[in-house]
Amino acid sequence: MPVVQPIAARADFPVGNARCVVRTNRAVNDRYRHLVLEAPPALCGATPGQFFHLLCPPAAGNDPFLRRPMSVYRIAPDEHAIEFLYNVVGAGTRSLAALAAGDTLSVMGPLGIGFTIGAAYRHILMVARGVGLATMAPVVPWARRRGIRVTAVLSARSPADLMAREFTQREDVRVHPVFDQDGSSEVARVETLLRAILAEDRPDTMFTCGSNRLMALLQRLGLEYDVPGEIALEQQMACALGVCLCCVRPIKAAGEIVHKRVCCEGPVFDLQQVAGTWRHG
Amino acid sequence: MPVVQPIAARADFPVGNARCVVRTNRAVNDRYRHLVLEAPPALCGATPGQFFHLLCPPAAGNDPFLRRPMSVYRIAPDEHAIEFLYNVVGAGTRSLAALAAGDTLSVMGPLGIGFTIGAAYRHILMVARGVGLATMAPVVPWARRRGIRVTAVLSARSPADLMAREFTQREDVRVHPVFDQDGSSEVARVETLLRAILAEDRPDTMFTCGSNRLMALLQRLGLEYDVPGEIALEQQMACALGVCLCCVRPIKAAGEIVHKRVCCEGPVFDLQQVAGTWRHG
Amino acid sequence: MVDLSVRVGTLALENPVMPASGCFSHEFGQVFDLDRLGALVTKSVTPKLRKGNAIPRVAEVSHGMLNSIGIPSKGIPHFVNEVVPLYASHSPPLVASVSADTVAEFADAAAALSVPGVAAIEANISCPNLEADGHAFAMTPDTTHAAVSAIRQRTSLPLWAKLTPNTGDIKAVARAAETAGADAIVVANTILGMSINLNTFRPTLGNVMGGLSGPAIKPIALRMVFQCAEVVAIPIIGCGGISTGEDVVEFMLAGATAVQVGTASFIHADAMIRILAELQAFCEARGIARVAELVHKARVEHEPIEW
Amino acid sequence: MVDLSVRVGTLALENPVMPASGCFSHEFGQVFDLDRLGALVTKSVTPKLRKGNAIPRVAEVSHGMLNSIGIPSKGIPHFVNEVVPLYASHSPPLVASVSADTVAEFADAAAALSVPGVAAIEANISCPNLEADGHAFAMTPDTTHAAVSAIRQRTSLPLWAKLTPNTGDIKAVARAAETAGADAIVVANTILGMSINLNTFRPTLGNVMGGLSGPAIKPIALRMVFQCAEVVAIPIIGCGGISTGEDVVEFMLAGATAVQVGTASFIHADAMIRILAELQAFCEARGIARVAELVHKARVEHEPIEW
Ligand SMILES: Cc1cc2nc3c(=O)[nH]c(=O)nc-3n(C[C@H](O)[C@H](O)[C@H](O)COP(=O)(O)OP(=O)(O)OC[C@H]3O[C@@H](n4cnc5c(N)ncnc54)[C@H](O)[C@@H]3O)c2cc1C
Ligand SMILES: Cc1cc2nc3c(=O)[nH]c(=O)nc-3n(C[C@H](O)[C@H](O)[C@H](O)COP(=O)(O)OP(=O)(O)OC[C@H]3O[C@@H](n4cnc5c(N)ncnc54)[C@H](O)[C@@H]3O)c2cc1C
Ligand SMILES: Cc1cc2nc3c(=O)[nH]c(=O)nc-3n(C[C@H](O)[C@H](O)[C@H](O)COP(=O)(O)O)c2cc1C
Ligand SMILES: Cc1cc2nc3c(=O)[nH]c(=O)nc-3n(C[C@H](O)[C@H](O)[C@H](O)COP(=O)(O)O)c2cc1C
Ligand code: FES
Ligand code: FES
Repeated sequence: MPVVQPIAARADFPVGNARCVVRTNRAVNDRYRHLVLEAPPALCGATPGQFFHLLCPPAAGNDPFLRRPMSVYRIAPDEHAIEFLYNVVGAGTRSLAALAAGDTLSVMGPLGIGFTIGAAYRHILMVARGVGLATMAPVVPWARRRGIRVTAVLSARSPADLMAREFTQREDVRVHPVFDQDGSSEVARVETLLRAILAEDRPDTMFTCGSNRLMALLQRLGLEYDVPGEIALEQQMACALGVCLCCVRPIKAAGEIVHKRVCCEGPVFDLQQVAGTWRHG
Repeated sequence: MPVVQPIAARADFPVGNARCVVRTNRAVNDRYRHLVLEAPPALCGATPGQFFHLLCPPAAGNDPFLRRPMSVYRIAPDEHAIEFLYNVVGAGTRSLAALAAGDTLSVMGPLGIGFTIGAAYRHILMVARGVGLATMAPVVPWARRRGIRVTAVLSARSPADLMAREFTQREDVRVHPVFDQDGSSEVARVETLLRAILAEDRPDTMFTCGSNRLMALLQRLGLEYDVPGEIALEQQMACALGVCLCCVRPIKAAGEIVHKRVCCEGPVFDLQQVAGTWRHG
Repeated sequence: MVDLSVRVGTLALENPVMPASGCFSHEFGQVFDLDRLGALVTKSVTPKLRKGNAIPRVAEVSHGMLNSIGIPSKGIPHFVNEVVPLYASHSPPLVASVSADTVAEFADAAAALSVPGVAAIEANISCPNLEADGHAFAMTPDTTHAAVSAIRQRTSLPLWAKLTPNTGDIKAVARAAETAGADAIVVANTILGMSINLNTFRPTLGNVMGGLSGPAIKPIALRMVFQCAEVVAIPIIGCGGISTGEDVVEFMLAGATAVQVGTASFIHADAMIRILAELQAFCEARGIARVAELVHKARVEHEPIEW
Repeated sequence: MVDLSVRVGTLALENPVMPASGCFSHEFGQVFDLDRLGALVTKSVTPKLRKGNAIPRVAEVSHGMLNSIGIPSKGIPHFVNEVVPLYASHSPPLVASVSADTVAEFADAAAALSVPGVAAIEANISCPNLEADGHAFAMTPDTTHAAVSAIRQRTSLPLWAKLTPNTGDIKAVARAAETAGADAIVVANTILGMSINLNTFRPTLGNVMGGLSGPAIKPIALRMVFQCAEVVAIPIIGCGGISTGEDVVEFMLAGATAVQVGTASFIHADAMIRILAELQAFCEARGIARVAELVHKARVEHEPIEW
């Protein structure tokens, strides 16, 4: 049985809430880990860009009080699985890192609004850096299954951090890696690269994640080349259901700047509507 | 290696403080469990009636904040072990119950003042009930090794709860079991039994533990037969070192009633000096 | 079967468990059946339009959280026209929480909120984030009396006054609320707290200070309920760190007629449903036929320790 | 090497970590080297002989504990003759904590405690257990001023005033202590709390209510230190829930010059030694040469969120 103690994975409550069993939890590199959970059908229907809210169990001196939002990294309903890719930085992710196969944790989701992948799209340009890669990765198979071309600019500190394989998941994707190490990830050089891509094979949309530098660049290029785009944002959360108003970010809407909730009005927003930059802590 | 991370098991600090590894942790019956820890020499020098202060690790929804005092049940320096017998009742003992071989926990001790076992003693009468049995059990091999006769009245709800084997630890002890089930544990009947023992083979001392009924009875008989006695008390503790003054009990001293600290002026007190009864919570 | 019903003044509740203001909205209907709650309490609304505080608005601490949401508000008409109807099809009474910057605004807002569909007004006279340094009406008996009596004159709905723990004299404040005409008091809101990020040396909250909630504050809230129950005759609604059915029993024994659950619902969205089940199980195991029997039944008569 | 020394008024401390009153006595010398602490602070002593409160005196709660010890005391002469000499061979300055029922008694007691071997007087004007319902001098600025200035007139030793968190206006109380002549304030004592045993329906403490301490109160104590640092110029000694070196850094950033550790020493008797090591490691990792540089360095300038 994949699931113990389903709490509210009932058809009349659209958000699933269940204890899931850890299938595997392996290091991808020095900092990132890949977690695979067995999940009931109610939790397997995520779309790319959606996330789950994980109750990280206390472990080894870490006793995270709040849940942690975590993007679905791989969607595998046929395997009764949901998968995550996470960066071990603080109490929550350290506690996740301590999970062993067979352990259980409480999972709520899928939550939020993911990326828009139009039926008529022919080409998607993705610009990812850091753990945002996990959020964007499920777009790849989703798009490829629909015959959409994917070009990805992956930015990382060094080749060891790139995780291109984790991003492409063996799909046919044109990957342009750029690195801090050799200076190729500098905004000016990424701009040159993006201009070349935009000129050569104009994408229907551009997807990116929460790096302020890359967001500003894409907003500018998007306007210039008239290409729409979407961005996945992060913000500290409590409820993840739209209740507590903790997770707001300033968003332009109808000429005004309003607070929108990342958990239920995002985490994916229109690229041009995101106002201001994000500072954490 | 028996010990990980010794904290302050140094000769110049008389109270040991170490992380100990669980060797075994087995159910004795429905409610009691037997825990064996590997311990460094600094922790192995307990005498009967002393106790250790255990930091019960969070487990399965139990997150005990304070340490729990636990009498040493078996003293086995040759085996580099300290052993406990505990009743699973609340957060602390439930968390202990979840320990598996190889797990570690932080242990401070040995602490407190144990039973007085005079060199000239020939016969000790012990009256135990419930988990107090764990506190008194190490007296048995200690006395037997010194050629002292031991007579024990063990009181329990039913034969299944008696733990006579746990008490005697295969030593040659005259055991009188009495039960609630058949009424033999009623004070009047225990009194008859004790009078018979006192008349037949007058003990040098009587040891008992925290049951108010038995204490009152033994105080009375002790005065009448002029037999001294000692009693192990329990009280909620924080520091267990004499610092916080949480664990006091009223004790008669020099005609006055004063508060004495169970952790360092006890837990074993003169039977006749214990004033008042104990109510818990 | 245990009778879980309780009565908060004239308001009959099917059970004593309801959400705390700011920790509930109709979105929870995605996870559990809202009709199983004793009442539905909405996020405080203010007459002024407000954007709320700077981000980050939440930080986690030992067994609790700090928040500085700051009552973003779309105003009273929006609440009456857009929010109240969301709960029209739900059976539990709807309690509208209101906050304001002045006594007059408080009274006006409460009057405007007294519409069909709203069963009671909860006056949040205690939010620690609104005014400089966390001052609020409920910090002194005088300002409490002023706010509550002004509201009292403008609504005939049951009026609950939500007190702040950030006061030196909760009993005097509770008495002031009762004297001013409150039908019940909610004890209590969050406790002003703070934490600092050791990477940035910045406060973790955009607003620097924020309200502490969750299990960490339970002993403090429980003590305040107990103290208030000694001095007021109106019902008390306990609030602060409640996350189990046993916690509800503890608050009821201390003097609460009903309870509100806040932070626990962020850890388990359906926490209130579990809490209700645990409360029922506790009563069943103890042979308690009516949960209302628990109210104010803590045994404080000292059994003298004989010595 | 990090310079851990700090200066609390005229008193130079080797490092900022010292025990909290009531959470320390020479018995800790069985577990660690007392000379490594910044100062030694003794359990409050009162001029009246006192037996202390009824048992049970301690109960555990979420990430904290409740205590109602109630300051048992063998009087000032016993303290001067029997307790002070216990620390004669120890290098850290000895801080004698004193409490009393009246202003006059406080002043007399402080005078009597000003003997060789005592380096500073800590006036515990905040203990919540002594008077009915937890009232204490430090709950209002007036009574704080009265107690501190009376003591000030009778001792030339450095005088620390220990404040209570059970007040609605910690800043006013802190200012009153400063105006009355305190050389430093200790922020803060325990917060009044309560819990009820669900088997017996009795309060878990013999005294019904008691003081909450431990990690649960850390965000509240930290906030109070931060607030006090905004309004007083005298040094602040932070206290409440400190259990790691990082906690010390947080309190220092908020405005504390030194800190006191209480409950953490009950969980690990040698907690203060570990905390010192962690504090040092933090400074080393950050290239902070003198721990005193951290004091009041929280970055609260708002970096405006651009929108
Ligand atoms: C929609 C969404 C999707 C996310 N997806 C991923 C993912 O796929 N992989 C991954 O590694 N991380 C992801 N994160 C960040 C993740 O939720 C954790 O917050 C982050 O991993 C650090 O948590 P921690 O407990 O280890 O750190 P801590 O320092 O203990 O975190 C302290 C607090 O700050 C919050 N916090 C810390 N960093 C962030 C952040 N970047 N965004 C929001 N809150 C934060 C935590 O949630 C927690 O409440 C996502 C965040 C959001 C909002
Ligand atoms: C000197 C001494 C020796 C002890 N030896 C043993 C032993 O050998 N075996 C054993 O099973 N138990 C023993 N106890 C009791 C033990 O310390 C635990 O308190 C008890 O097992 C219940 O703890 P809990 O966490 O499971 O229960 P909880 O209900 O979670 O305990 C709550 C709080 O009450 C305290 N408490 C509960 N019961 C007692 C008690 N009887 N005495 C003192 N404090 C209590 C706990 O320490 C804790 O702080 C001893 C107590 C003392 C003082
Ligand atoms: C995110 C959040 C938002 C809150 N908003 C409000 C509010 O708008 N009005 C109010 O009266 N209380 C508000 N509160 C306080 C809660 O209603 C409650 O009093 C407090 O959180 C203590 O209960 P708890 O420990 O169960 O959360 C809020 C609390 C939180 C955590
Ligand atoms: C058991 C105990 C006894 C205490 N006794 C005193 C005391 O006598 N005088 C005093 O000023 N504070 C006393 N306190 C309060 C502590 O000094 C400290 O202010 C409080 O516990 C908060 O710090 P902590 O969270 O580190 O424990 C006592 C605290 C505890 C837990
Ligand atoms: S996290 Fe609560 S509204 Fe988004
Ligand atoms: S437990 Fe602290 S003095 Fe005994």
